[in-house]
Amino acid sequence: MQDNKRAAYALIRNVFLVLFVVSLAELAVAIYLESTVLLLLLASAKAVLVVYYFMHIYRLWRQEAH
Amino acid sequence: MNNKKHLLIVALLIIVVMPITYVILTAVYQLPIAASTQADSIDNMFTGHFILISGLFALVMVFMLYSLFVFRRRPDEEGDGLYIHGNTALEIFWTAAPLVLVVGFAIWGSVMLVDITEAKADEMAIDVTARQWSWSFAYPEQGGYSSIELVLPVNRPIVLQMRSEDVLHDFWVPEFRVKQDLVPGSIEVLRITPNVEGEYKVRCAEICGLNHSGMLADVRVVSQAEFDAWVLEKQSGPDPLSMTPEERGILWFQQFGCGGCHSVDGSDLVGPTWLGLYEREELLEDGTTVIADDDYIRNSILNPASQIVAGYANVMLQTYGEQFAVEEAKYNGQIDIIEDIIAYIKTLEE
Amino acid sequence: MKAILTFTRSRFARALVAGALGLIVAAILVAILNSAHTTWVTPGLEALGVQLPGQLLDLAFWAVAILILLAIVVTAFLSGFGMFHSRRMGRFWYYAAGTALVWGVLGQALTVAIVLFISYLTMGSDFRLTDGNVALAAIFSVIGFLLFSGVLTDWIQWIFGHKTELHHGAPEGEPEWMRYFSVDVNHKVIGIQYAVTSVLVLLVGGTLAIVFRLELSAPGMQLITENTYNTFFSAHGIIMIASILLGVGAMVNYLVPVMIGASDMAFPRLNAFSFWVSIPAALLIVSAMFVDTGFDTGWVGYPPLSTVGSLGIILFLLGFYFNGFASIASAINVLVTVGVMRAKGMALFRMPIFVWTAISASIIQFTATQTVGVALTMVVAQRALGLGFFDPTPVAAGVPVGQPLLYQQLFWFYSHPVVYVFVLPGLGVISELLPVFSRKPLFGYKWVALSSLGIALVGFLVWAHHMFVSGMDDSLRIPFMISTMFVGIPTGVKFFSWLGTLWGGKIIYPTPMLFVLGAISVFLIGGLTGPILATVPTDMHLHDSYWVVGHFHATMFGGFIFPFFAALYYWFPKITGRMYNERLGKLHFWLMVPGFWVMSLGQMRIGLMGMRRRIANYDPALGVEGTQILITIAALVIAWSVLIMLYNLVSSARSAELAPENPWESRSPEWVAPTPLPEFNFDRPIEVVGDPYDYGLADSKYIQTIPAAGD
Amino acid sequence: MSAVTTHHDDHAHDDTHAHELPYGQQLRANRLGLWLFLFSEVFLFVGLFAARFYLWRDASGVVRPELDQVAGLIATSVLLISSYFMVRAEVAVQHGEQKKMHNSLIMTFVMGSLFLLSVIFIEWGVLDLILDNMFGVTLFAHEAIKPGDGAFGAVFYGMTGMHALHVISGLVLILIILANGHKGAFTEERHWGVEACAVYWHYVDVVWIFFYPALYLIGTAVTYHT
Repeated sequence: MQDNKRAAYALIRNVFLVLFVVSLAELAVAIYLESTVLLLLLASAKAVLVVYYFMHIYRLWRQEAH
Repeated sequence: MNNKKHLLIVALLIIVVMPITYVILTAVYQLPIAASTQADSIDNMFTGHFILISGLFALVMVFMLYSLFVFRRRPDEEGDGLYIHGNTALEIFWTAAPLVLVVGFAIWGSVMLVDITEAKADEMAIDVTARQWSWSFAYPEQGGYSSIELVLPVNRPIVLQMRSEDVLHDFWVPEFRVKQDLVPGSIEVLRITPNVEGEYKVRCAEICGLNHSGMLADVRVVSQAEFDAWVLEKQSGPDPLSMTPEERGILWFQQFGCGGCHSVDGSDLVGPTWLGLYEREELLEDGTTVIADDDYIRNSILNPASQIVAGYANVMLQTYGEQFAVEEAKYNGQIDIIEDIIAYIKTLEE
Repeated sequence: MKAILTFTRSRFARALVAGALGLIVAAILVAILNSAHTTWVTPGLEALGVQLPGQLLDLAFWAVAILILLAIVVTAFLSGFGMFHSRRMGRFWYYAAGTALVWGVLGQALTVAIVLFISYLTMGSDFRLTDGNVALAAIFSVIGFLLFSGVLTDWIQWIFGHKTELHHGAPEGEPEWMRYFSVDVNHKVIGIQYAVTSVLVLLVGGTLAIVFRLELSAPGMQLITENTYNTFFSAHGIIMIASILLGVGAMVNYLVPVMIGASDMAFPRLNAFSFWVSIPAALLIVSAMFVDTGFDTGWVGYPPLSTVGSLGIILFLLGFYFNGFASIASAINVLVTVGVMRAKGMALFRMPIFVWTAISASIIQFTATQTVGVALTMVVAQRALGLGFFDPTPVAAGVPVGQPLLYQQLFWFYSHPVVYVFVLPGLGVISELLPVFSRKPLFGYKWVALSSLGIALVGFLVWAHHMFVSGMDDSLRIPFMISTMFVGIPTGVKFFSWLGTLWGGKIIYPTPMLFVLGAISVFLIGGLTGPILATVPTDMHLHDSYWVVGHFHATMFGGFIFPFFAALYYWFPKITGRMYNERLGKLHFWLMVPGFWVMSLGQMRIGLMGMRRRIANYDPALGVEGTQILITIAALVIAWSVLIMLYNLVSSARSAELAPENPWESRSPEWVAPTPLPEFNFDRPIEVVGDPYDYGLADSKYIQTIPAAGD
Repeated sequence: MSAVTTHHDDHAHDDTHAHELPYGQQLRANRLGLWLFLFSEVFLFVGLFAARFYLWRDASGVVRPELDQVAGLIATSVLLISSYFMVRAEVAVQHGEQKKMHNSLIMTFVMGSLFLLSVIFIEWGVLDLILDNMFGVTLFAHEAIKPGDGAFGAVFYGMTGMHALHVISGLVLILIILANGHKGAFTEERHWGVEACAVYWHYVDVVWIFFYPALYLIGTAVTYHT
């Protein structure tokens, strides 16, 4: 249980860090590459991370046994 | 009777009913005369569609009415109908057959669209301007003069370059079949090759406010010779600079479409009539009265919302000041359009 | 918060509301009297040679008027306390003062007054109605309605951490019928509320149509001014759309839960919200006709016309916008209900076919509605906040300008698919009723079910066919022409499946079946006149002409009005327990079908000849006068037939003979359940053990009750 | 005809057997409903997003106004951090750590408010306006866009405004959750309120994830002065 909890906190922290790094990367892409497609791809990647790890979309098709 | 016999009867009935439907349909659905080459090709397509409509209409209605009659429950009957759940082959067939039909029509439509909208070699450009609620037409290739009627030489490809001063309008001459919206802020293009001489009307087909239904303009398709004569007459007309202010007033009245809202014969349109306007006492919406002098008329043109005459809506375009400035610039400021208009109004005494 | 809630339920509050209601009624009465006084009484007396001093007459008039006003207000106020509860008039005031409708309207009026008063405080003597304060008043007025009507009460309680029970039955101490005037969570009550409101709104829209149809029976302006004409046709459009959405809501709400064997919708409170938010929205739309110079943009509200015109346009835009709330909330509710509340064994392909159309319509509603919301918001934002989304005037070098066509793209992304929201449930009713009256299984159930989804999905890809001549990018015309033509394929599947269902049946023809057949014939006209609009070259002639009006009315009547009427007749015995009058029903049908055919074909005919849509006055040179008169007569016949239906339904509901439990011998769950339906639809949970339309298969069953554990 | 055993006399409205759905079923319904609502809102934001690409273009292609990149990055980071605290609150309530949930929610609220302030004061130039009027100081490199600045102003205020409205409603939700959480309304097993609020908040973040590049990064920057 305790490990479980620690893992949960660690997971969200790591996801957050990745999101932060990607955001900075976006700025770099905008300045140096000026690629619309790449920027939209990066944004989509961020969105997928948030939707999966923060919003837990998988709960939609999981039966909760509360 | 078995199923096969029923189907045979239905098939025969459909074959009989289809042409009858077509005859009735074309009696109800009549197009105005076709007066452009575009109209000629589009009318072919209309015929194609009418055949499609009567065919499918007859098919479904005959099937339905036949079933309703033959498969009705008789008073002495009990129980339910045949236990048929469906037929996959049939379903696939009536999904695929219409597919072929609609794709066919779509291809036909695409080819024709390209054909009727493509630029022609010797086309003549005409500038069309629309505003609430009037049209004006300018002929850049004939010296740029403007006209409130659209005069076209027969059999000459025309390209209309159209712009709107205020809201959306739509250029439609039913006899030419084609239509096109005019969008403020951009130039819209419509191609027409008139091929039948005659008199028609441009009808604004996009709701554009109060007097939308009255937004018409005359169209005349004439022979090349008549057109040339008309052009010559227009071209040899006096230069605005050499006209009297009153004459110029009439010119501006037409060019800027004042007649879309103001009559000069005393009849009541969207705005007050100009007949006897000068020095008339006008009751305003706020209850005060004002004498229609030079200042009042000038202000009413430049700031139409500021002094509304009682009984009329606040609908006048706010941009006449800018439009006039553009026109006045052509004459290096030697002309004041509003003064000319006032001069014209002064002549309109009751 | 609690204190306020207790207050609103007190007799004193009721008396206040009754008094306010009395004031409104009295004011209307006095206004009518005053106009009679100035237009008839005084001139009448003068004509008779009676010379009364004008002042004396005025004084007498106002003395009487004030007395009437006071009497009504005082009676109403005292009735609120229950003082004249036994008298008929007293009962009227008493019960009216307790209804959510009256509370809501008062709340709406009060909020408008507050917003305008605040605006008056800030603007001082310069006070006038502006884009800004009208928009704010409209937005807050909807919130005012919702707060006062009590539809938000439970949710407000939740915010403060209180738990609330779902209340079933009439409000405490009120008779059973008061449920229908109150915020109620039962899907059947809400369904009936929707249905009645829909018919009432339909009458408003229809009346407008009759007025301008009469105007059009001759060229020139006879009855009304051009501005009134423009306002009327614009209002007719949006009011009919509101009515149809309410009608769809009625059918979906009443039928879907019971058809899938559920006890209610998944979110009963949200369901009530969906209905009640459409009332203030409808009121905004109606009031748009009277503010400033009404609204003359048509229901499409294209900028720039809608960004410069009368203030009424703002009310129309916001009324439209709030109707979207109802659409979205109710569509989500339907999808979730079907998603999680189906009875045991109710597999997707075993649901009654109507449910499939309800899902397809909901998929469109809960997504596309948002984009029209964006478009409407943008117009209001341009008017009230100066955001130039659609303003093509250049501002500075390098700065792109607004684009009027942006509105059309966003608008039609909703407004094209939404016509499938209107027609899909109607087509569902056709597919649902045909097997019952042909006594045969629905031909190709899966194909019919999937064709609904197909229509919904293809519907998302065709919006720009409304813009073929709008000046959009030329390269878009051909792809949209092709995609539009594809709509014909799933629609064709439906037609052929209906024919397959009829073939070999034992068909009977009570009124609902007649309306179903009428619907097929009318929808056939609507469908067949579509491809000609979808191919760009022919559309260049027909666009914005009366052909479109004819085509559209044929699809709406065939796809919604006829099936809706069929549904009203068909489920009438279920709802009321009584049978409608069959002879009047058939009379209705035989007036309406030819009436509609003449109207629709006539409209298409004059469209081909060059009659533009949305014009108050037309050119006699077009040669359409004779047809116009025919169309007007046909419209009057239709209107008359609808009144016959209303009389039939109302009088039958009051006093007709009791209907059998299952007069149509249907297999559908709602007919197998008792009449009237129990509060939670089924006394015991049901399970599905067969296919829905196995008419003609001996000893087959669709549903059965799950025995209780103790049995 | 199939028959259901019915009790024709027993339709009284006081029978209560189907009153409330079982918690598990209600939770599924709630989740599905919330996600459908969010999916519906996607069309609202896609509408605005599409409008941006429709309007922000000139002959050379996609353009954007020259904006202050520091301000954009700050706003983006602040919202991202708020999202982190929100998910932390949810993990906390799942593990019964009420205190931690409470604190995380407060942090989310603070970060969300900061984002809102940065939108109003920096992006919308209210701070500039105040500083300029009161002290004659200009802090930011680029003058803020004004609502009347053609398509730039319209789309910029339309997108940030609509997003800000959602942020505000998210903040109100957080306050409600905080108040009810304080009263002990949420347990390890039953905390739908927290979950709904969190999902909504992250959704608002996802919207910004797309709006940020659309407003600040994509296209050729146009410098202009009106």
